Amino acid sequence: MDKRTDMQTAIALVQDGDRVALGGMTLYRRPVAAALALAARPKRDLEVVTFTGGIETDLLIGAGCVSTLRSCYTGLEIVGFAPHYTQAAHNGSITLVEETEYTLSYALQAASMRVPFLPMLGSLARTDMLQVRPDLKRFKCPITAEDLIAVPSLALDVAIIHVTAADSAGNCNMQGQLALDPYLPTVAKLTIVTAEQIVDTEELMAMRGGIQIPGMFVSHVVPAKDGSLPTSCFPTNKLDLSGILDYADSCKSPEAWQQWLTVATEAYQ
Amino acid sequence: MDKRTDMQTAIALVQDGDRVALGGMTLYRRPVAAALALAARPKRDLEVVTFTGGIETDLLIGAGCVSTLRSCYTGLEIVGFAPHYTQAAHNGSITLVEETEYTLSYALQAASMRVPFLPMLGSLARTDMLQVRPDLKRFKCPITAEDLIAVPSLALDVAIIHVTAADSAGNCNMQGQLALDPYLPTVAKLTIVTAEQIVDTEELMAMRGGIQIPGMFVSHVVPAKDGSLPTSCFPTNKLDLSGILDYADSCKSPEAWQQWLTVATEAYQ
Amino acid sequence: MAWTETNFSPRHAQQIDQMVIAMARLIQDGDFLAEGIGTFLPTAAYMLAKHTHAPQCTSLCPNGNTLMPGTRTLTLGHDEFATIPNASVWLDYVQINLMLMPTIFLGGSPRWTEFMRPAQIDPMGASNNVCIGDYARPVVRLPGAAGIPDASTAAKRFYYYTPRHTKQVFVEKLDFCSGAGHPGDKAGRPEHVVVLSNLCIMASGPSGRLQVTHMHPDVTREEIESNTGFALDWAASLQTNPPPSKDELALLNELVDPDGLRYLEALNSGARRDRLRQLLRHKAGDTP
Amino acid sequence: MAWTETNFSPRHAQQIDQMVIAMARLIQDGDFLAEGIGTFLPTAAYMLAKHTHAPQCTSLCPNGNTLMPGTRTLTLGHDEFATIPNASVWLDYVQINLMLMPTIFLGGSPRWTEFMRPAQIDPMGASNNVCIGDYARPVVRLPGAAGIPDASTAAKRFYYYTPRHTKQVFVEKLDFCSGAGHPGDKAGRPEHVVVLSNLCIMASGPSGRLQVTHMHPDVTREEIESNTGFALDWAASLQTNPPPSKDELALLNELVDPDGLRYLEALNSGARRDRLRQLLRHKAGDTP
Repeated sequence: MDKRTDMQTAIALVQDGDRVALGGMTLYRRPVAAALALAARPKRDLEVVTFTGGIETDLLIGAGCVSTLRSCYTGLEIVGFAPHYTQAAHNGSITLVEETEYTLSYALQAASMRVPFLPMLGSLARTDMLQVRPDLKRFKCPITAEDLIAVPSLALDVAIIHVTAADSAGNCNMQGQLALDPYLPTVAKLTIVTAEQIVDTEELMAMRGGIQIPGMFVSHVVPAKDGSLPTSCFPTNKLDLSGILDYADSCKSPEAWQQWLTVATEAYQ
Repeated sequence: MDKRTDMQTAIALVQDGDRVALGGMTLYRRPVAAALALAARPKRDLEVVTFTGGIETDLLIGAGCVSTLRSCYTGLEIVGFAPHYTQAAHNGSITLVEETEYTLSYALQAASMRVPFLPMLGSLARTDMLQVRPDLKRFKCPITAEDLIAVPSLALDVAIIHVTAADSAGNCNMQGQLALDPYLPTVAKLTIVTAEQIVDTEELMAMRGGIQIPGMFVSHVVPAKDGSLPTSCFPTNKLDLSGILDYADSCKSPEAWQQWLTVATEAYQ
Repeated sequence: MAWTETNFSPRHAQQIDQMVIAMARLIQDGDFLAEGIGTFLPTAAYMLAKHTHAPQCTSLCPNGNTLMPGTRTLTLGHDEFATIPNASVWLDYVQINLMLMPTIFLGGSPRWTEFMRPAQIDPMGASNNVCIGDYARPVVRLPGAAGIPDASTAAKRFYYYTPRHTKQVFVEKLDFCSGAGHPGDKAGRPEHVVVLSNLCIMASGPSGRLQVTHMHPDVTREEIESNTGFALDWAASLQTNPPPSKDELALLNELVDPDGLRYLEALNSGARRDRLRQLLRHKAGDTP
Repeated sequence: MAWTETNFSPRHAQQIDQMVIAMARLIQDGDFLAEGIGTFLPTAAYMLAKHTHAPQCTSLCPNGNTLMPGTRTLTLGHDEFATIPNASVWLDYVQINLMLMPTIFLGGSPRWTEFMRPAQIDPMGASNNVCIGDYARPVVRLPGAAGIPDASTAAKRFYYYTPRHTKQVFVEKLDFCSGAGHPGDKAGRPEHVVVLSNLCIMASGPSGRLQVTHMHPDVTREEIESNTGFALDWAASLQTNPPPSKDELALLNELVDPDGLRYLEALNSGARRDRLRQLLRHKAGDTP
């Protein structure tokens, strides 16, 4: 089955209010073109789930698409704070769900297993995390009676992942940083893959790492060369750190930000 | 660090009474040479853990090494029942811990996560499994209040895995059926790898599938060419079904069985 | 190397072919096809379906533990040499049991299709692969239920098969329940469990009890009843299975299973070992 | 492209080198070295240690998420082009967080070594990377604690670093605790938490409170005290850190970090962006 479509058609399937996971990590293999397409419509009231947020998450916040953000880190690495995220948190204009590496990994694994929660060791209570995450519920282990924490399952409406290559059936190759990406399609109702290149299945299987996401879990495949820029997509594109700096600079004034958004959106069309 | 040693030295580290996991699946990539070495000492009172047991498990039962067996299937595929297993169960001379694919996978994953249990959906109670597994404890979900089953964590004393290739640091390549093998070294105090061939790290990384077990979790590497025969080791050895038939035939009389054991043990020395 | 040289009757062989064809016809294009261990019948059916109406199906092969598009010819335990080099994905059993199975069974897409072979089946379609006799001291200890306890309690639709329809298989009461049956008339739906035997096809009826929905050609109601250990219901719309077409038989005999390995499953243990020896000698180049 | 062209003082640069050397000396051969994101200081220390006394260490690189033997030269965000092709294993974060981290942290082997950078540290060595001010309406929202809540509550030994030792970092009371400190005098052990700054090294003392164990050369007690927001304890065996050797500096400047990227971490945000622009222009072939 040929799952190829264009960016507009695929992104139109995302609903306002959806819980949307964005693949990749900080400045690596991020679905930037897809995020710009979400911003252009614009989609509203999204709950963004990202292991670590980078420019793709920050631009969605800047474009007013995000009501809730789940991540354990959102920033631009050595370039500094993610400007819109930082500002929105300060203003109280978005809800932040404070995750840790474990809590988000457990929540997605629970969803993948179709169990309502996974138990975590109770030692996280030595931090303030539980005070801002009342949904992380303390309970007694039914076997050992020790104090544990129940991390609730987190299912997704949409997963959007930029991959190194895909075939028309949705099989995907990703190289390097896999983040939580192999698990997202197993817990999402809709999985949109944007692909640096579309290749034959045999070519895909011969690539280093082979197929990491089976096509049966992918709903739509969007050809999107350079679709992660300015973030990297190994081995095709290196991280464009100047581009990240330009982004950060643009966030200093509303005019510069609107201009950045317009130019970036047009560049992808 | 060079972790290479010979079979006798490695197997001598296994203690009577240990909980020992055997890698591979039914008739594929089984540590037959290592099992024969365990039988030859002989080790006693072992608790054998195997996703599905084949000839390696059956011969250990026949040699009187096993007091408890955990698996969800033990047999010789199309060749038929595993003779010693079937007989020992009939006699009541070994304890069987009835596993399912899920319960054993959950138990090892829990051990790997260092949590005391993982929750499973309560629907398994529609079978008789819980009647013979009182350690699978029913409890209420602390979040949804639904009926769940707590599968206790299962840590190992020893993991023994036959691999396609290893380097001297213990990094391992396995091809094809991985069974539960990548998880065993993470939950075992001692991991013994028997390897079809020992190669350089770079050669290992270039093999299809690359490194599936990082050397840091492996205690000992034993060179063991043909160490899985008569079971297969892709791509080096095909399953020798005649060998499995010979094994099954040998179990029909105590004399034939002792002869099979003697001949097989000598063949590996 | 003809099967006529064994004590296996041509009629039984025909019934096995009928079973394979019936299984294949239950497969829809795009299904996720789970193979068992040494289960030649369903694997033959999967390959036949892929050759005919269901080319887009993906197979999960325990021989190599891989996801496989495409087809292959059945072998005597060497399938991994066909599956591993051509697999799209390699998997381990934590990935399968904690991700793939729940996602497909409970997530609902694609459709999971698997044919499991139990030692006993009861009127509600529950099954036993654990023991005959008392669990603690069994008369016969069976190999074990593997994934049947997990799959049968998660599936919305569940297929069993047995190549020998006897009173020993179809029993009023299981010695041990290791596979859940129809959950009862309110919770379950019709055709929740489907059982294919060498005589007929049965499926959960409105009450949850198995009823015969299809008979194979040349089989009588009396033959089915006298080989079933419980009182059978009969579907109002009882049909006769159409026999294999010439093309289907040609594909089966030429591309999928030229060695007739599917018949091995229908032999008792001694006859099966003899036949295996024969086949192995034949492969090794001796005369059969 | 000399750092003297920035407003970064040569003394601070020397202190950063001292920090890298001190980190490297804390590494034992065979350690499992976890790299952070954009954390040039510890990565430089790991590479230096691998070049010198600890060649058998394995690195976990988030730039590519790989297990890496061997060394590499630091880059401005292109490390994945060095790590991915040379990695021994590719990992995803479920494998890391549900298998690798618990196995190493709680399973106990090999030794996990990681240097984390917090925004605030309290006297017990607890840390904050979540917010300055009230959590609900923070004065400054920080990027987040990533894996520090998980690792700090599992580790038997935990390293922090800060390249700018100030009263804003070392505070009596955290605005939010996202990293656990010493669990108290009974539960914890000495040196449970170790903090490296540009002025000194501190470690959990007998009471659990941080005490200064090592001062960097040319730093005074008064300077440390006046830049720390809580009352400091001083170890009875207070030592001065030996300065980097000529060989260590040569390795650092020639093989590990010829571009001086480690100094970026010590700059404030504006100066860091300016310096990044400078470095990128330089790399692109312009004059600096």
